[in-house]
Amino acid sequence: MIQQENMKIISQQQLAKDIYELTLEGEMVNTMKEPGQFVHIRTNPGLDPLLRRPISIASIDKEYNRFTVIYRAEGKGTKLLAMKSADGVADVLGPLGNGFPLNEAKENQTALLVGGGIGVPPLYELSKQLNAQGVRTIHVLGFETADKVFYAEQFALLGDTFITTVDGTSGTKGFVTNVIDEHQFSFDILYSCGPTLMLKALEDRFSDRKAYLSLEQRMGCGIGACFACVCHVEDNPNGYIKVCSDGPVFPIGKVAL
Amino acid sequence: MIQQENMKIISQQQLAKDIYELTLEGEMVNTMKEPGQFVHIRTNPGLDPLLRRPISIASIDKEYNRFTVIYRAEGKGTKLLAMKSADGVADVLGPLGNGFPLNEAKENQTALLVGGGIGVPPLYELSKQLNAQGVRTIHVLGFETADKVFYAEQFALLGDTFITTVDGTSGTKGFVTNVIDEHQFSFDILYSCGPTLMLKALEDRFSDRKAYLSLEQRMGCGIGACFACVCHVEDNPNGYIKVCSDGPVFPIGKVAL
Amino acid sequence: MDRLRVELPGISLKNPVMPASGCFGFGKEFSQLYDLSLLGAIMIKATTFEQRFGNPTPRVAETAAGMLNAIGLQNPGLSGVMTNELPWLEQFDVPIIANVAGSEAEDYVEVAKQISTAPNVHALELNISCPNVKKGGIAFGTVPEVAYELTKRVKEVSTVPVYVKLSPNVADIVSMAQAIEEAGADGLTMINTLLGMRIDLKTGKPILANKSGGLSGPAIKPVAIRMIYEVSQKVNIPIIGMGGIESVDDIIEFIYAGASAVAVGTLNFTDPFICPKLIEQLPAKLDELGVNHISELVGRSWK
Amino acid sequence: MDRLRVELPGISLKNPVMPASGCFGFGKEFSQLYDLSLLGAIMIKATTFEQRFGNPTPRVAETAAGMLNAIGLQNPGLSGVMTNELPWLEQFDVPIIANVAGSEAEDYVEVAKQISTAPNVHALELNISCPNVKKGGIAFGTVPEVAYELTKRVKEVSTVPVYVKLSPNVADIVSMAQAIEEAGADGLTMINTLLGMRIDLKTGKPILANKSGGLSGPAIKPVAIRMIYEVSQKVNIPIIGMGGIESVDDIIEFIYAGASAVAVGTLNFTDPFICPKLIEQLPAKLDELGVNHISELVGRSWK
Ligand SMILES: Cc1cc2nc3c(=O)[nH]c(=O)nc-3n(C[C@H](O)[C@H](O)[C@H](O)COP(=O)(O)OP(=O)(O)OC[C@H]3O[C@@H](n4cnc5c(N)ncnc54)[C@H](O)[C@@H]3O)c2cc1C
Ligand SMILES: Cc1cc2nc3c(=O)[nH]c(=O)nc-3n(C[C@H](O)[C@H](O)[C@H](O)COP(=O)(O)OP(=O)(O)OC[C@H]3O[C@@H](n4cnc5c(N)ncnc54)[C@H](O)[C@@H]3O)c2cc1C
Ligand SMILES: Cc1cc2nc3c(=O)[nH]c(=O)nc-3n(C[C@H](O)[C@H](O)[C@H](O)COP(=O)(O)O)c2cc1C
Ligand SMILES: Cc1cc2nc3c(=O)[nH]c(=O)nc-3n(C[C@H](O)[C@H](O)[C@H](O)COP(=O)(O)O)c2cc1C
Ligand code: FES
Ligand code: FES
Repeated sequence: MIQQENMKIISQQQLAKDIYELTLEGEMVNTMKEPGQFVHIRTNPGLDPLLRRPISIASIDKEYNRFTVIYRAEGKGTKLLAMKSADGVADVLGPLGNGFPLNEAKENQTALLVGGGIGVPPLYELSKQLNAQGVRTIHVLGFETADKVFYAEQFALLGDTFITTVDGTSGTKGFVTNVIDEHQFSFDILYSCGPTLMLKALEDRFSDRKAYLSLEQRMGCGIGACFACVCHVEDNPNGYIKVCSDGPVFPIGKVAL
Repeated sequence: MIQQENMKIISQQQLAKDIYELTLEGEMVNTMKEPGQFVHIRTNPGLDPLLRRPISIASIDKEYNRFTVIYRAEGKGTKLLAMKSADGVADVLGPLGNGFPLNEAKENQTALLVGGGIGVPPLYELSKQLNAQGVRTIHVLGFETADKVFYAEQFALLGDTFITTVDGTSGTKGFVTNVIDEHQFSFDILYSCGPTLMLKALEDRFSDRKAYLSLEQRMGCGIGACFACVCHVEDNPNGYIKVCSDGPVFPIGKVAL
Repeated sequence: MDRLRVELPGISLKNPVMPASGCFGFGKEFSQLYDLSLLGAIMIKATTFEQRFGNPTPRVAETAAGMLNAIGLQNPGLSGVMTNELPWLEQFDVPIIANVAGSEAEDYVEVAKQISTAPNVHALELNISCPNVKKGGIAFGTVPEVAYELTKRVKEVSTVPVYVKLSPNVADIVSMAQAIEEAGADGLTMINTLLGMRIDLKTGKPILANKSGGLSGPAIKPVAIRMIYEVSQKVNIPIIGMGGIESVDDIIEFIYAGASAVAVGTLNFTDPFICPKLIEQLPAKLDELGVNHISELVGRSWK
Repeated sequence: MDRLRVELPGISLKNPVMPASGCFGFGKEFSQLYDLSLLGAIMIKATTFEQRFGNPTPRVAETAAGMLNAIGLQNPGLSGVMTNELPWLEQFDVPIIANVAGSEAEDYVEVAKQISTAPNVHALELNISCPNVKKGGIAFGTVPEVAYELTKRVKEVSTVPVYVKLSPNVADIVSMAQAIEEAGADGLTMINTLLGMRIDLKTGKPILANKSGGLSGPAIKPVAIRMIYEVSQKVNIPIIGMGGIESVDDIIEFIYAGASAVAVGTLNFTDPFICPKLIEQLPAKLDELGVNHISELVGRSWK
């Protein structure tokens, strides 16, 4: 059930350059399903900005009815969101979309989680849940530069974690694919979220593997009604999916990137 | 010198139904001249709402670099202003316009101050300054209803004060003119601020007296550049004044109401 | 509540509030949020003869108090709408207004003919004003003679009343409306989007893959009000007004301007519960304005 | 700073930022706030042959991310401007663009002829697009043939280059621009305001005494960008862009779209120091974008 809720802001803190972590509390948390779902946040009452912002759920705490998002404050909406302080409220629509299928990874198997920039957050809840069901996780996380890296320690607690930065200021210099090509990890399943170029690079390498990719598109409604976020599917000129309601997570090879 | 300043909010408090009193601190206070001047406040950063709101200066405290405005939170802008809390800042343009001429009232003379609704605030600083220079003040203040009355005690400390309400729930039932017609006050000079209908009623009675009226108009710039706030002058079809920069205070009979 | 009921050609509305075409799909998604029978009507997404994928993405961009869209009339085509969407909507007690689009006059005529026979389609909305389709499209909505011809041909085949949706991208909206009235239209819906563009600061190129798109939302409300004010005084057919509605005050403003009912588009994205919320708030607003029935307010700005 | 200098017909601009006509009076008020010599140019308020009082008040109304105005071309008339305003402006090192308006073609011609002789008037801006004057006015800006004729006649008498200001209230902005270019215009300025209206909820009547007015501000920016993008690809004369500019990013967006310089209108009311602020911020923006000179960015969205 999609709900709209004025959720209580429990905490807001800056994690890295332009990167914020926001924890919200409310009934909506009860209805959150797999990791990889997202919420659509109204960053300001009034008309400026007018549209909601889609942000992935980064971790869920069902016991306290809380969940956390991690976002980059870059444009108008996210900058306003970053100015909200604890004890305020945030207007949230969610949970939206379909996340990463957990049951595709079996106990004692290994999952490779590959994240890029603000695609990293949803992998955190995913990793927690995979580990909880006995799946080993390897994390390869790519960032622009050292002062934009976040959650490296948190991921390290859950499994082997490799950081890359474009400028080499932290971890391996280059892209996530540099680490992946170098280490030739053996894994049973791949989950990824990040910029389309990164997803493409993974598709080039792993199109024959069991893998799930989370996509991004500019959105209007976020619930499947406006057709803003469609993508063509591979091998069917008339087929299409909506990232917001059919996704954002799809099996590798399904969507034309 | 007109300045734009992000002024510190010292206090914000509700005085009556929808009526708020806001005290601001900053350098601009140094340049405030006569009572009756106004400031143009940006009630929200961003584009919603887009225009500033003109609000009269209600009292000035040069010692602490502070001044106070009293306003009705009714529309979008003033409602946002009412939500600001102490320790925040407000973007203020001012001081603007020309206020009530104080030196037209001589020591030991009597001034009749007539205010209607949100026209009352500028009369408070005026009354303080008149009393300071030895002028006796009589205040006739009109409101809609009892729970919208404000500053009755403050004015009473400065001189005889008569309250009217349209519905009779406080003071005399009716309009300021009811009190004025009944009491036939003797006075040397009249100052007034309030709705145009009230000013017209005063003009009908006192056009031959020494009197100054403060006018209202919808404004764009507030500084005389956009020609939003013009009024015709009496007896000259080509003449006009701008309320924002030539006024808002004018001698009675000058402007076609 | 009968004080909100509005009777228009073909459609008896419980209340004057409906979602605007293209902002509500075919209702499925919103039906998960609230009971669609609460709505005055539903304007479904544009239907074309063939199914269409629409334009490449990005298809939307935000603007000050508004947004641009260049969806490009994505829809499952006439047969898809007739077999899947409309029958599904029959479970709700709500009249459907079918938005009809095409590239050639023939497309409009064929879609109108068939879709008007669906049991829950109570009226058509001729979309002669979509700025996002390369062929045809815009000319239908900017040249009065072309609009006249098309309306006439559609009227001949439609079994339900025909409303024509006006484009605001014209110098003279009144002649357009009058030509359409003369052609026999039963009503007007206005306005569609203004043509606009945004450029991405990073790439230097238009944000929308289609380059330009339709501007909607509160930003365009003053244009809509002005056009409805002008047109309602010059035609005798009713107007369903739209363009940036976000509050009951906005609804009243449209009705004062001369609209008989209203549609909410973009704001469904900002607040997906907006339609039922506004419907709920309307009676109190009528009390505040001291009127018994909403229809008393129609055109009050010029009457 | 020469990286901001822009050379346009008749006007050599220190930087590409100027206040838009009608939002800056004749400069006196803003001269109390900052040194007018900082500006690239000044577009002064419309001048008509006779002095005009303009429309009754209220003349302005706020809208979502915008405002309506119906000032009605209040100005002291040609002789007032020539004797008082222009000589006073001579103390500043800033070229003046004189906005010329009228009800009849003769008015335009007469004003253009005389005002172009003032020493600090470096160019004219023909205001054929003011929506707030009953007579003439709007037709000049919506019918290409009429615009052509007027431009031609003004070009014949003007001793300085002539820019023509386009109205956005047309279906086809490109034909309008092309007709004006053909008539010999030296440049275009765009856009003027969109025609809009707001209704007062309390009275039920239009807020503006003039009923409708011109919509300006950030709300209309996407319309301006789209029109400049279209026109700049089809004409060979430069464009001064305007419509809702509020940031350096907006300036860059206009220049990417195809404008060579820009004007700021409504935002002068929200932030009276906006012009010098934007001018100050521009060089850092050029650094960020990795270009040396602002002109490198002109039309980048389609080049
Ligand atoms: C399913 C999904 C999940 C996401 N999860 C996260 C997350 O967990 N953390 C995070 O930081 N970001 C996430 N993003 C990206 C995030 O939505 C954008 O960064 C954000 O909307 C930009 O808003 P703004 O106010 O900063 O920018 P503005 O420039 O003000 O945005 C203007 C408009 O463009 C849209 N837009 C701009 N950039 C993007 C983008 N990259 N993707 C989609 N829309 C965009 C905005 O939503 C808005 O409508 C996610 C996007 C999607 C689609
Ligand atoms: C010189 C002057 C001094 C004033 N002093 C005070 C004061 O001390 N206290 C006070 O409460 N009010 C005062 N007002 C009136 C005050 O400016 C308006 O009540 C206020 O602008 C309304 O804004 P809003 O956000 O509530 O309404 P909205 O409806 O959101 O306003 C929309 C637009 O209309 C304008 N507007 C609406 N009503 C008025 C009005 N009555 N006068 C002028 N513009 C209006 C707004 O400024 C804005 O541009 C003064 C007005 C002027 C001209
Ligand atoms: C995403 C989107 C898609 C739209 N699709 C259609 C459409 O298919 N047919 C149509 O007639 N109008 C369409 N419109 C226009 C709306 O129905 C409406 O006329 C316009 O958006 C103005 O109303 P608003 O400001 O409330 O959105 C669309 C608008 C949006 C924002
Ligand atoms: C109050 C006001 C008065 C204006 N007067 C004129 C005018 O006299 N002549 C003219 O050509 N344009 C006039 N305009 C239009 C502006 O010059 C400009 O083209 C338009 O407002 C769009 O720019 P903006 O959104 O930055 O304001 C006026 C605009 C406003 C808001
Ligand atoms: S964002 Fe509206 S359909 Fe996906
Ligand atoms: S408000 Fe602009 S001239 Fe008075």
